[in-house]
Amino acid sequence: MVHTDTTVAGIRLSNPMMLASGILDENGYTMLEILKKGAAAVVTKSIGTSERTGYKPPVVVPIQGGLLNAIGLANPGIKNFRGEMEIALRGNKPVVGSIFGATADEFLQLALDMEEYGATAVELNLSCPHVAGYGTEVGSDPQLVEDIVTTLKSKLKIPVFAKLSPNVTNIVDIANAAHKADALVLINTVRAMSIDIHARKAVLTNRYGGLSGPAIKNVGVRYVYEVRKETGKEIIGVGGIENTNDLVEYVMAGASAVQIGTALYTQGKDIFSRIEANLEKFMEAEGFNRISEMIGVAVE
Amino acid sequence: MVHTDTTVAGIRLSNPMMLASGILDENGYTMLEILKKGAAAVVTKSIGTSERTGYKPPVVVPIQGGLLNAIGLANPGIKNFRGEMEIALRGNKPVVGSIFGATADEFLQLALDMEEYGATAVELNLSCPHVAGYGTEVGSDPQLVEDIVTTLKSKLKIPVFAKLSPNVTNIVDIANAAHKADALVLINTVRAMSIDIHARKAVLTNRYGGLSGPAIKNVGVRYVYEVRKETGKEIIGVGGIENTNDLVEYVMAGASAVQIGTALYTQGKDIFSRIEANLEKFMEAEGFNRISEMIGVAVE
Amino acid sequence: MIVKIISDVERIGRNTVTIRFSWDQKVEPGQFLMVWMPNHSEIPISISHTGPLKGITIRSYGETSEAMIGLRKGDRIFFRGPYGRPFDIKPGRKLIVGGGSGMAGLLPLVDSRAYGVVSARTSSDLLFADRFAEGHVTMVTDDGTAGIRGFAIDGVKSLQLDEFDMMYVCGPELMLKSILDYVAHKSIPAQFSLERTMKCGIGICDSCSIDGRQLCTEGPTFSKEELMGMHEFGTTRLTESGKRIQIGRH
Amino acid sequence: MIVKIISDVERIGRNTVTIRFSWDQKVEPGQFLMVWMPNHSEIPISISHTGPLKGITIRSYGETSEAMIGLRKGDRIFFRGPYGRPFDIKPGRKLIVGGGSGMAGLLPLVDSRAYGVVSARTSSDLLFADRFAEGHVTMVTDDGTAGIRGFAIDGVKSLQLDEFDMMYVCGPELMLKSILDYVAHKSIPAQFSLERTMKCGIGICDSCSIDGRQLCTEGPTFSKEELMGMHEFGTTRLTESGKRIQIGRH
Ligand SMILES: Cc1cc2nc3c(=O)[nH]c(=O)nc-3n(C[C@H](O)[C@H](O)[C@H](O)COP(=O)(O)OP(=O)(O)OC[C@H]3O[C@@H](n4cnc5c(N)ncnc54)[C@H](O)[C@@H]3O)c2cc1C
Ligand SMILES: Cc1cc2nc3c(=O)[nH]c(=O)nc-3n(C[C@H](O)[C@H](O)[C@H](O)COP(=O)(O)OP(=O)(O)OC[C@H]3O[C@@H](n4cnc5c(N)ncnc54)[C@H](O)[C@@H]3O)c2cc1C
Ligand SMILES: Cc1cc2nc3c(=O)[nH]c(=O)nc-3n(C[C@H](O)[C@H](O)[C@H](O)COP(=O)(O)O)c2cc1C
Ligand SMILES: Cc1cc2nc3c(=O)[nH]c(=O)nc-3n(C[C@H](O)[C@H](O)[C@H](O)COP(=O)(O)O)c2cc1C
Ligand code: FES
Ligand code: FES
Repeated sequence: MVHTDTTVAGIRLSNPMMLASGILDENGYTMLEILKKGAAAVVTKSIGTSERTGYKPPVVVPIQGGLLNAIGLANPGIKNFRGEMEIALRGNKPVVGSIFGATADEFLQLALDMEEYGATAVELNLSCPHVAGYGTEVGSDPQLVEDIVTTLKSKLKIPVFAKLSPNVTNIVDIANAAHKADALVLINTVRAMSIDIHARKAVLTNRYGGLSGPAIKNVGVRYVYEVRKETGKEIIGVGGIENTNDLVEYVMAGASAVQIGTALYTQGKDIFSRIEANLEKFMEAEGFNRISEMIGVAVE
Repeated sequence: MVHTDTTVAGIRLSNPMMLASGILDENGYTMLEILKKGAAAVVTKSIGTSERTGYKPPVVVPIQGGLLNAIGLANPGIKNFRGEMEIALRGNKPVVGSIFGATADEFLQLALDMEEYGATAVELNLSCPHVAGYGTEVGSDPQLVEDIVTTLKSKLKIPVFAKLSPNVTNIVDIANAAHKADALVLINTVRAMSIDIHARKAVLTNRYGGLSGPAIKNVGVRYVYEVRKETGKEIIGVGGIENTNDLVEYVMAGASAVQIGTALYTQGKDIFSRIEANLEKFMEAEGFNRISEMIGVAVE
Repeated sequence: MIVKIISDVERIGRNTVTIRFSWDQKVEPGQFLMVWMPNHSEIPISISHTGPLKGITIRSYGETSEAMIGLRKGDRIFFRGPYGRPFDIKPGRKLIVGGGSGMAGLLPLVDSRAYGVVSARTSSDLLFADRFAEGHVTMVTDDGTAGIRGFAIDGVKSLQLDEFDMMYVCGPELMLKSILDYVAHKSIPAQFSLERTMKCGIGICDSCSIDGRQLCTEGPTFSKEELMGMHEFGTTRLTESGKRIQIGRH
Repeated sequence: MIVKIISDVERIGRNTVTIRFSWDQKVEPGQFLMVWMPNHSEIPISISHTGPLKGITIRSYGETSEAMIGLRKGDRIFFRGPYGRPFDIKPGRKLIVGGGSGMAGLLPLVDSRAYGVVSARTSSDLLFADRFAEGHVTMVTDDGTAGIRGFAIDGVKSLQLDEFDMMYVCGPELMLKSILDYVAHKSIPAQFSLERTMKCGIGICDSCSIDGRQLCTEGPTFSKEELMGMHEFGTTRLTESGKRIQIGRH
């Protein structure tokens, strides 16, 4: 018998797929819908201490091989997010609260609020590639990463995921700095840009944005593999997954679970149930009974 | 009248397109053929001090959005390369000698040989993402980059191009370290990996490889833009260019010329003449008379 | 981005213009474009003319729409799309109810037998009332400067609904809500085109969502039955930041 | 990578096997696959059976081909392709000249009227000589253990070439060269399939090139006329490192 359920950082998941942060997860009702459609868990969009409208559109540009985005961490502020959490939690599945901040203290306050709202875990966005002072600027400083993770781990009851950026010279240094996290999430978007040659101008209002989708799949697989091999940590893989084979590739590279974002645009919300069905078939054909038997089998 | 010729680091090019290093440029006759087919210049594959067979195949894997490669710096050694240079130079167009080494001294010896063979310029491969001790390991160390470039600039008569890696946290630091170079070449491949889920194993013998092709185009555009904006240096853009619009996007981001690699596989060798014809049409329609009028127009 | 040269700009009302450009693309009534004004922003705009010579009709409300109505013949227009689920057009007699710039997206539905209820704050804001056949339109203004004084719903209430085979409605959400409440248990089938904050247009940013469905991909048109089950319809929506607010009149 | 289950492995000579697998893909005679043996290497192998039940015929020369001939029914085979320009098959009577494992890629061309010159170092290395109709084959061995003692060219010289409409040749490059030199100014048209170091199979690594053309994409088949203009043919080639060496007998 094939079992597609799995566990990551002690959290039971009915299948290895979560909704990635920032995609269809600012409205509680949408998260609820995604859970109904078959996601095992959702990660909320990244929430900060105060309300931000983000950048003016264009904030998303469809390009060959994926999407480019610079939303600019638009979010209602943690206090205004309680209601959405409540709605999402009606799905009776894990809801992971993604948060971003500039200091360990900010992260701690946000995490405590998320915990109080009922979040199953918090995910630290240490990697948003296009807002000054946040994300990568935090996430590429090993000392700061270590401070944040250590602070949170000492105060929180729920698991802590650290989401890392691919836009660094040495991911293993950062992964080691985050070693106290219950799981690492790899990868956030890859810094990129699109220029409209007729407008003679960058399309995104912020000019720089983050590349997601199939274009970065093999980049994500590489980070998962490398970090799994060098640190042995539990990993949640994300980046360009749009079918069962992509998911399996991440799992064999060392991911215990995965997140899916951009494929919601290209494949629709049925992606979760479709992949789950095909995953069962794949495991059956290949003689795997449990997800755990596949995790990291390609790592050598 | 539209003119598609241009100049980079003082080198006149009949159009803005060069063949990128590592693609169809280890055999002198092939380089000659590429020049005949319309490339304004060729860059040789990266040559080191001694003969290397590189990794065992698979060394190249076609994937969605491009290619993954880990050739492993296979090369005949600089002394054995003289003959190929002689053949390539019969094309009467610029031939840029790409070289890789571990120290400033190694780079210097290689560069002096290239200069003697008649190379129009040397391109320093500071960025190959998959051979220990070379490439990125050299190219992510600003001090070493500065040493190498300074040493070469003091001894060579021909221009020096520094080819940088996108696999770094802060490209501007590295670009500044290479500020004495006559031009910067951006970007080399993005570190990535492909796992065969049936073989349960990385496909490349080296496991890690470099991603090229359309998947990295917007990553390359971003690096060109950022480095142009922050340093003002002359740049040669490379990464995922496969049509006229891609070329123009790089030029508007700040590239004075471009290199094309992977598209030789997807578009064939006629790509150079095809792009040149379309480039003329584009410039005519958009009211540009010279390439120089387009360089960096999107940078703000 | 798609780029086209503007072939014509027609001023059709106070702060309102129709911009025409040829674009060889099949689009259906109810679909929209994400129109980019470089140096300003990118905003959703319905396609008001769906033939080979396409058209969009913009009323200036703020910075970007203001810049857009300043475009001239020969200028370029940048956009992506077409996006959204079109109206499901039912043969027969149409009742078309448009509030404010909401008429823009309904225009392609207007035919010789269609009947219109066209509403606006004031008479100079009434859009496309002249596109209906003689005697086939009821005008409604908040201030009574033309037609019935009141809201769109008052225009609807003045009609014999069983004369129509389908009702198509577009305008502010509270207007839609008042009409839905009125027709909910009547036999006339109805479709509504909604407007909410839109950032991506392709179903990923969640800014336009209503009850888990994205206006930009699963809408903006919804049937009466679909809307009837929605908690958020006419009650709350998210702002650009993602903050939940009560829906008020614009 | 494409993965298929091996349906049969047939031993067909000393260190030589044919591996069969079904693969629903149109392939043409002269094309090849890049076959991957995980933990070993990836090597180019001609398609010896081009019907729905595909086949490849491998002789063990080194590590990877050795591992490949150890594959069994039920094992998996990993490959990419098909690659390469196929033979341009001309109707009429074929003269097929194969040296060593070069016969593998020629096998799909063999029909009842075809005539073969099959050469090898020694009799136990002769491949597919039995596939030609009775009396339609000349065998040649370096050591004289079967047929004519000598090289493939000696077999060719023994024939009346104007009986044939097209000659198809595959084998070591020096053998090809000797045959080209012989037929260069004769009227018989001829095509040659070459073997050089191949790393990528898709025309980018330059390891297989000859006179600026890539064997893997523009070849491996070339016409007589194409080869006649080539400086590198039969003289020099690049090794795996890219070093230029003289072409010798394997
Ligand atoms: C699917 C869809 C289709 C649309 N089609 C059209 C169309 O065909 N023609 C058209 O003119 N507009 C249309 N709109 C509305 C249009 O997108 C907005 O008017 C526009 O985003 C305003 O941008 P701005 O930068 O000019 O104004 P902003 O600076 O964003 O807004 C200025 C002020 O106007 C208010 N406002 C914004 N939109 C409206 C509105 N629709 N009604 C009343 N007040 C408003 C804002 O709340 C704000 O107070 C459509 C919207 C959607 C979602
Ligand atoms: C287009 C093409 C089609 C091919 N088709 C076939 C085929 O259908 N069947 C087949 O068996 N082989 C075929 N080959 C040859 C095959 O690819 C090589 O035999 C193989 O690469 C050897 O790999 P290896 O790792 O086993 O041996 P290696 O370890 O690479 O080589 C071992 C030794 O054998 C020598 N050697 C390698 N190849 C040959 C050769 N072809 N003839 C004589 N000596 C050789 C090498 O120089 C070396 O000394 C083809 C080659 C090409 C380019
Ligand atoms: C529109 C958009 C918004 C995103 N917002 C966030 C965010 O708020 N926080 C975060 O950690 N990641 C964010 N991401 C990154 C995704 O969570 C994910 O890491 C990335 O898109 C790669 O996965 P994908 O290819 O499946 O989309 C966003 C991605 C997109 C496309
Ligand atoms: C097969 C292959 C081999 C390469 N070898 C080299 C090399 O030897 N030296 C180097 O500087 N870059 C090398 N590159 C990188 C290319 O020069 C180029 O920077 C990269 O492929 C991006 O451009 P593209 O997308 O047009 O291919 C290689 C790329 C490929 C695909
Ligand atoms: S506008 Fe982004 S989901 Fe609809
Ligand atoms: S094998 Fe690489 S070019 Fe032919």
